Amino acid sequence: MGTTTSTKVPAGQKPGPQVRELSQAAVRLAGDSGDGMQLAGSQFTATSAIFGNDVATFPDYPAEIRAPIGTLAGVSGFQINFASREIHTPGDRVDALVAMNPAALKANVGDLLEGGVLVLNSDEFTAGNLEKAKYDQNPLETGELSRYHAFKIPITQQTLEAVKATGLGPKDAARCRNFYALGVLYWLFDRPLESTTRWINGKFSKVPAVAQANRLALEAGYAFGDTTEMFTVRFRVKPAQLRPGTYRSLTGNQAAALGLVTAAEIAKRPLFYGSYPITPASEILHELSECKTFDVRVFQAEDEIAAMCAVIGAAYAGNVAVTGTSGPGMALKQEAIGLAVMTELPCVIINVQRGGPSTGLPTKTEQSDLWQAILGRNGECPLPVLASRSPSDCFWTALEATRIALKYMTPVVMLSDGYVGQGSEPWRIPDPAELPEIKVQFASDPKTFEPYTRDANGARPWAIPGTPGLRHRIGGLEKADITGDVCYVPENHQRMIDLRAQKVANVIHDVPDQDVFGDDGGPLLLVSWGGTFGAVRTAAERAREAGQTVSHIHLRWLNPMPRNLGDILKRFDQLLVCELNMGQLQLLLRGRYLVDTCGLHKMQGRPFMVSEIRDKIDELLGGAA
Amino acid sequence: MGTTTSTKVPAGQKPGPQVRELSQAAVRLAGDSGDGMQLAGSQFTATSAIFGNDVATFPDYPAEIRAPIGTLAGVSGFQINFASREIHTPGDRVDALVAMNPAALKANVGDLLEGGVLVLNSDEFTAGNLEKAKYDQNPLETGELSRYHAFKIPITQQTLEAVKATGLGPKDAARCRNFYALGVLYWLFDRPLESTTRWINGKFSKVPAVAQANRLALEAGYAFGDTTEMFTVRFRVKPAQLRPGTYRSLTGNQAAALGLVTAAEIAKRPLFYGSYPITPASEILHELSECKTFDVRVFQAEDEIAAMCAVIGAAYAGNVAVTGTSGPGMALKQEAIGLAVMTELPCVIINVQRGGPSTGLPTKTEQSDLWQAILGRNGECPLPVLASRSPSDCFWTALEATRIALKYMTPVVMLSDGYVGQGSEPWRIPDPAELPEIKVQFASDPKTFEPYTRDANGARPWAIPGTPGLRHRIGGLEKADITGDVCYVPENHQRMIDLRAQKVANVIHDVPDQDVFGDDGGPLLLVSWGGTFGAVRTAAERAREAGQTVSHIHLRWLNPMPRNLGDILKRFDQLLVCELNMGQLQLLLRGRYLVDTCGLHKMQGRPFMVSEIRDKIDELLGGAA
Amino acid sequence: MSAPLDPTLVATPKDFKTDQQVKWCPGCGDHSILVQLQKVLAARNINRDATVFVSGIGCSSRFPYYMETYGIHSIHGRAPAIATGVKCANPELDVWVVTGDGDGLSIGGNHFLHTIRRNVGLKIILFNNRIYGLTKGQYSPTSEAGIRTKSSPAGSIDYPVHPVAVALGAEVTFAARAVDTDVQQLQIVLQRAMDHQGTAFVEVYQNCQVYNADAFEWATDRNTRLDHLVYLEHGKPLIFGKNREKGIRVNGDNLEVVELAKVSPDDLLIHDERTPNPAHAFRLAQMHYPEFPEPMGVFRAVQKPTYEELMLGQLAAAREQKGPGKLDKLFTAGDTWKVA
Amino acid sequence: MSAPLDPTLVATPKDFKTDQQVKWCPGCGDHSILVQLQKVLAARNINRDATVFVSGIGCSSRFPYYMETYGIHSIHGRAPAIATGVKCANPELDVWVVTGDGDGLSIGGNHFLHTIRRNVGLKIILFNNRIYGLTKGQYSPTSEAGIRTKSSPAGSIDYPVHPVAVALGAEVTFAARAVDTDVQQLQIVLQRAMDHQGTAFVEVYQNCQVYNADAFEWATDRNTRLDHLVYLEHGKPLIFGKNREKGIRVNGDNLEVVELAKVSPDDLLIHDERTPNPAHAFRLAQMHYPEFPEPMGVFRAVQKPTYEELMLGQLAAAREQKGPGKLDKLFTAGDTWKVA
Ligand SMILES: Cc1ncc(C[n+]2csc(CCOP(=O)(O)OP(=O)(O)O)c2C)c(N)n1
Ligand SMILES: Cc1ncc(C[n+]2csc(CCOP(=O)(O)OP(=O)(O)O)c2C)c(N)n1
Ligand code: SF4
Ligand code: SF4
Ligand SMILES: [Mg+2]
Ligand SMILES: [Mg+2]
Repeated sequence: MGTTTSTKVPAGQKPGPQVRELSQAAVRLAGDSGDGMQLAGSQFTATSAIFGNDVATFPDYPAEIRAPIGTLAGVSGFQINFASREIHTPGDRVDALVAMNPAALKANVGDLLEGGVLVLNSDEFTAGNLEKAKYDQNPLETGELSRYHAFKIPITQQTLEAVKATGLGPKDAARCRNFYALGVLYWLFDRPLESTTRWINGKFSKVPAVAQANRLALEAGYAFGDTTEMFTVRFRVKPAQLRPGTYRSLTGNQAAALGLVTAAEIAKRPLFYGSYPITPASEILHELSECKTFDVRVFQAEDEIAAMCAVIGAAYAGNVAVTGTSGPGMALKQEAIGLAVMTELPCVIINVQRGGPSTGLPTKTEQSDLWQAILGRNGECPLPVLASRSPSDCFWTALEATRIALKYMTPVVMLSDGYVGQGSEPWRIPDPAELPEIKVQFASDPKTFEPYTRDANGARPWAIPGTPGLRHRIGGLEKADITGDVCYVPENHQRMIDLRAQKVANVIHDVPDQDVFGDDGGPLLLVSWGGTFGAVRTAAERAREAGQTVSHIHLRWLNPMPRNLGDILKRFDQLLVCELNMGQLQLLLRGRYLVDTCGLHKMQGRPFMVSEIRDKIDELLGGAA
Repeated sequence: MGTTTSTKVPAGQKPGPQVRELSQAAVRLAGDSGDGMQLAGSQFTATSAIFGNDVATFPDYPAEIRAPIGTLAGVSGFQINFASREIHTPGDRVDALVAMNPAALKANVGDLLEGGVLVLNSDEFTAGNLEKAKYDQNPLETGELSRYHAFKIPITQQTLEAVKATGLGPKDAARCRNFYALGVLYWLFDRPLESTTRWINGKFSKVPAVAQANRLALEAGYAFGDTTEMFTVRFRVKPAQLRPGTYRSLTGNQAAALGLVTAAEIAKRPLFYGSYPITPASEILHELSECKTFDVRVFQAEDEIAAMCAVIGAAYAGNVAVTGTSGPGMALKQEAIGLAVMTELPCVIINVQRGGPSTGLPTKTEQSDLWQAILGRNGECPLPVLASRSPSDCFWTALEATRIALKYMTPVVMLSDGYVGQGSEPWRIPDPAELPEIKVQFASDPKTFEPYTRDANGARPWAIPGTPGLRHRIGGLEKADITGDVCYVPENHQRMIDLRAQKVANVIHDVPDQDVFGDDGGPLLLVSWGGTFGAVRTAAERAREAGQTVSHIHLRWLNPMPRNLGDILKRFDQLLVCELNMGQLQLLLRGRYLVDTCGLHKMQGRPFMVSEIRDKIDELLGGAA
Repeated sequence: MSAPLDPTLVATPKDFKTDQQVKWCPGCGDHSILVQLQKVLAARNINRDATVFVSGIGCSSRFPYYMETYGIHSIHGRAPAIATGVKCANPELDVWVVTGDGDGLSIGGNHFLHTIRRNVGLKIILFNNRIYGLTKGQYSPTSEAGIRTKSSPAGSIDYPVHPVAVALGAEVTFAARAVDTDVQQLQIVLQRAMDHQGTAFVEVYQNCQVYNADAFEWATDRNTRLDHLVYLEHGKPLIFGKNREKGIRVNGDNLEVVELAKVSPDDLLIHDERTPNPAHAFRLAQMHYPEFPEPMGVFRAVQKPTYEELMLGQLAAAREQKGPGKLDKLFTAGDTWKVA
Repeated sequence: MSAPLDPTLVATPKDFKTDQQVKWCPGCGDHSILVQLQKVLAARNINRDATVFVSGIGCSSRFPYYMETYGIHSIHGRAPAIATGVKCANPELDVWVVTGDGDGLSIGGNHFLHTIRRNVGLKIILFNNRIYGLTKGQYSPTSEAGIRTKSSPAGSIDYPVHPVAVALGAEVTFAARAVDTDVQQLQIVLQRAMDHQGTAFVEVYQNCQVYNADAFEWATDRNTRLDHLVYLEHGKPLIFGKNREKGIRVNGDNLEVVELAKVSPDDLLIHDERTPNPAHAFRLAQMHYPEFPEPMGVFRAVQKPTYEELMLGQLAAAREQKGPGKLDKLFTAGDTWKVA
């Protein structure tokens, strides 16, 4: 239950529930896929965010569209971590769990902290549902939940009762039970109802009965907490000291889409997004398809290869050209990415990584495409690669990837992952002034134009069809330096290989020096990249709070790597590289900097828990300090 | 001119040309694409091989099917190195050059050793041809060839003259001029005419006039040497001490094809070869298409993806399943290779590497697909990778790749390259007794069968459709240990990732310990892999002959690497990794063994020259010893 | 067709069910296709051990998990290529491909085309729900123009392809169509596909209850479907309507719907599934609702040698002519020389 | 169609030649196609600066190097996809795709299909030499069955596809065919393709002198070609033969060759390139030598909105309705809250 900071019983009041103040709490809503848990979770998130907490979430739903009702395979969960301080993860284990049926209980109770609050929909603990959840005995009766504060509430019955007045049929009425459960949670964590009420009114404005029913359910749940004697404790998590500004909540994929639109707007060019649907990247496609008032040209291609190729064509013709995909699709794009490298056209390839190999665990997260991003093409085929570290960071990463692509005339790979792409967090809406400059300068002078000359960055000119007098032809065969003609001259090949490598190396001028969290040197440095930022940083913070001498660096740039990285690595006795793969960054760091490393790997389709990292820190530092 | 070992003037003979004995000589035939240089070169090779020399060759022809006649782009060359000792490369520079036209001269004369023999077809040094070759002045007249022993012979005229008796028209008659040139070379290097005469008779048995003309031209060329006073020196290269046996000459691609047929025969299973044509791998497809008396099922697929997928299907159904391609095709196959890894089906993927990135230099050689072979797929997707070191070694490598695939139930990548695949060398035809055992054991017992159990090697059972009672389903989603059912359980994913990795690591039991050429430790170790063996080994040999303390290891296995490799690397002060890329093996060695390395890289579409490696050795050892 | 293991045993549909929980949504048309195919295989007493189901990726592509045969749930779009490998490796096997409109016609369109033109002996069942189900509702290559989906909020700007027409463009030797809910006709079509030598292509109009529930209402609604569909019968005129009161007539180069009352039955288009020219079937494939009733049943069924037959035929012929291959002969082919 | 830069200047074919040496073999049909296209573009005074040629890989795909326009010599099979990107990024450009039978129909078959069905405004010229030229002579998807090549020494076991039929299967809005040596007809067809809005597909029978020199002798031999080809003219009956003495008649569901002397011209099949139903053109595409004369000219030419037009149309409509997009509005869409 986070750090319990204070306990106070308001003076001069009937001995109601105790209110415990927390700096941070994590709750999880779990139920059947059809139970509306994702929706309830989003509402809790929004309410907490508007309330002023820092929040981080983790939605986790089944691979099947509609897994059979009541089964373990069909359980859908949504976890929210909210705090009065800055947080980076949705939390390892939860302080409160809502389980809408036996399957949800079984699948999730292991993550509930001892002594945590467990809200159960007792109506659903029927013989049939228990069997589907593979319970031999009813856990409500065996005593196995005694470690928790378990509250058995007939949520379905109570909901039906509450919404009677609306005249809704029992099926529709029962659908409101997620709002009842949410109401209970709101009471427990002392959250205001306004935001959700407003949302309900807006969403169901055309079906007032449904709006009313959901409102009534929500209020009934809240009232249940208020009136029942069941609960002996309530929790309060104060607003956090966040950076002032206007916030909204968005997923990493939404943020990436916003970042792309923003980049194209700043560059004053149309955005071309060519993509083929694939979990967990499709949301970017969906988001951009909605942006029709901007000049956003969305091409749903026949496959990933076509998407990448169309991007090359669009880049040649002067658009800000981007494709998005996930692991298997990335593999398919590689040959065409090679063409983008050879033709030196600016484009961005987003890979929202998922569990592999092959189809793997398509709805789960992983960081196992680092090698294929940097090294996975035929020939010497270098390109810049960077990774986003959190949902809102996807906005900035997409913007930066685009800026670099345009500045250096190169394809750029942006790595995201299922956890970052589908997770959500508050995003501080940037001032226009904070946005970087992106200037596009097309070649225009026929007198001086040659397609493969280079500017100070090593970039060749961007000469788009339609420009008078700049007719030229590019392609995948090796090009002659300067003229770009097809060229088989041996020395030219070496030269062009070097020039292309140098250009990517030049991106170092746009890679900020690596900052170190903690001491500049010492016994142990944690190294991470991408979506594991939150867990690793939190582990580092906690370890330091606990007096351990641990530092942390988180890489945004994987290729090229920050200039000072080698020096930093060499200042530590031990390097712990934490990644959701079997050591991909590790190989690169060892190979580039000849530093010994050890790795913390996890291949479970799930992000790190802070505790896992802390355990490893303890191990390496010889027990807790 | 190799090492001139002796010079003798036969006693009591009219002062004819001096005969110089050499331990090794290199010649190059160069002409227009239509001049039949590849053919003449092959004949010289065969004759020298049958004569008993060790030989190595390097064909080099234009990317265009028919580049315009007489141009530089149209020059086709064939280089033969032959020796009375063991040799590993076609030679850096040549002792003799035949140039059939000005373009051939211009493109090749730079590689002729000073004082080397230059045979020129003076008939072709017309104004038009000089212009096409971009000669301002006629080099036969400027004196610029004075560094060589240049012999201007009107080869076209002489050929027409020689074949007059056959009644062939002038066009057909002139076609024989490659045999005239070959005759001159045969005289110069004292080669017997029998083998080529026999070949001509066989080849043109149905057109006796052509056969006669070619014979006459060959003999006329030889006689020209005998009778003219032009040549003052002749060369003799004695037979080498080769391992006893029956030999034939073959290219690396032919050898690979033979190796695959052999593997399938030994395994007593049909061979399925699915491929899409691509330079320089197509020859494997062509060769296997000819093997119709064996059970060799060749599928020319619509693309590389289909080829790889058909291979997966064929492997599932119990064939020895193989695909072959080159760089861009390899990139396309990666997603499907991931499926082969996940389904743990045995198959071999041959990548005959060529110049990249993208289409690159398609007819040229390179070693730049090592990364994509080992690391270029989505997810953690390990598989064994090995590389052939010479044309004839492709036979053994293909055999070994197949054996490992079947033993460990895994896809295996065999790396070859354009140089190895298209180059030829003598192949000692193996005794059947020398061939490895390959036993295929299909699962058959329904009582004990589970698709994802493992044997001592970590391999799962091969249960082919048609087997009574072993019905099971495989696929690209993560599988449950033992049962192979689809499984999203987090811990299972980690376990399967580990099991797959362990299986590939187990291949170490079939990887022989690395042998070191030279001393076991010391100031400098050369490290190479794949087709650069010959040049690097020759450089090491020469350096050692010259008293330098240099050792050499050549890696056949790139994944896993030999058990003792790390120890070996650590016993040397300096490691020079020689590869036709920008440091791909280097990164892996550094990353795995934390050893500092320096690299010798060459990206020119051409193999290393021995001298380039020796120069680097000198540099690292601080000058020649 | 492979023989059952023990011909005295008669299989039941249950024999073709696996122990895996079927995970499609309630109301999904995939359930029906699964059940009908299990019935058809059982009725024919097919040897489960010599049957392979290969699929790609999509909701429909989970099919192999539910068939008690051999099977591969492969990668997106590649099932026909994988199945080609299976069939070439062992032509004795019955090989079925199960694919979706996205899997088979979007990413997998090329393998579909080439498998068909080679006439590989596969049965390809395309579950056409006109949507990407598994990825949660983007438009597919068969989606109606203008459809609003997650990736086409303003309406799709792609024109749809018509799978049977595409297959005929590649000169498929067997093409048929059925609707998921019309179980009897579906069974007939699956049976016919099962019996065909060479590539048998079956398009099934399949309901995606979650993302495209209305797509085939016109073809499934009890009250109106008979006015919207025409059942093809070889050698018979094209007649349809609730009371079989309408027919299809050739008018010049075009087809038209006529009232039987007003024309002689001799004027109606006669279906000929066996005509070598695919143009007849192609014309039928151009009949689209609502202008025309859509043809159901077998569009085309012609014979020509299969790919695997020709492949193995060449090997047999070579062995016949030159004797079986021997390694030592292969090794010593061409010029050899001896070193002592 | 884009306007010439300076309308007072009249372009000549030379204006469309680059300084690159043309590297096709002597006798290769590619030369002729290049020259004819340069003539056609010059005659129409096309703006070279607003023209893009995109090709894949193959002998034919070297084409862009020889065209004094913008160009991309891309990767194998992907030209239509790349060209789609070019056209969507700037619909003002004239975008041509040059591809081979291997490039366009083997590895690239799927992009071909989807580009066509979307009706992207591209002109696709397929150089069909029925062989893989650049890789030195393997059979291609259009090679005759039984052809002996490097990869089919015992004869190819693949049945060929017919490109026009495949294109019609995907409902191409413009399809035409020409022979490389018939320069006049080739020019006409290229001109018509140039003028078409939407995907214009042209198949050119192209001689590969080195690896498949006999493939089209029947269509090019001066003495016999007129007996083997029939030139399509909109609204005209199909008449052919050296003396225009033969015609094509519809007989029931099939076509047949008839002697004009023996039938009335009214009985002949009338060509209608504009009929919306692709079945008419498809039937023509099934006329194969030697049973039939092969149709040359325009099989089909119909209008429907292009992909890029619909794409930009939706953007314009949205902007019309809601005003142009503003970043700050986009940023603050949905629930926001303030932290002070
Ligand atoms: C290479 C690759 N690209 C994309 C995907 C994502 N994907 C999975 S299924 C699917 C489409 C499913 O549609 P369809 O084939 O019509 O099957 P349905 O689910 O409708 O039955 C897509 C795009 C993938 N798995 N692999
Ligand atoms: C991915 C990939 N696969 C294969 C090749 C090799 N390749 C180059 S051109 C070609 C086929 C050429 O045939 P076609 O398209 O008919 O063109 P043509 O040379 O006959 O004009 C092939 C297979 C390649 N370059 N890239
Ligand atoms: S999403 Fe559609 S196609 Fe997929 S299982 Fe559900 S109803 Fe069937
Ligand atoms: S190989 Fe054939 S297609 Fe290629 S350039 Fe030569 S003649 Fe033309
Ligand atoms: Mg579908
Ligand atoms: Mg071709």
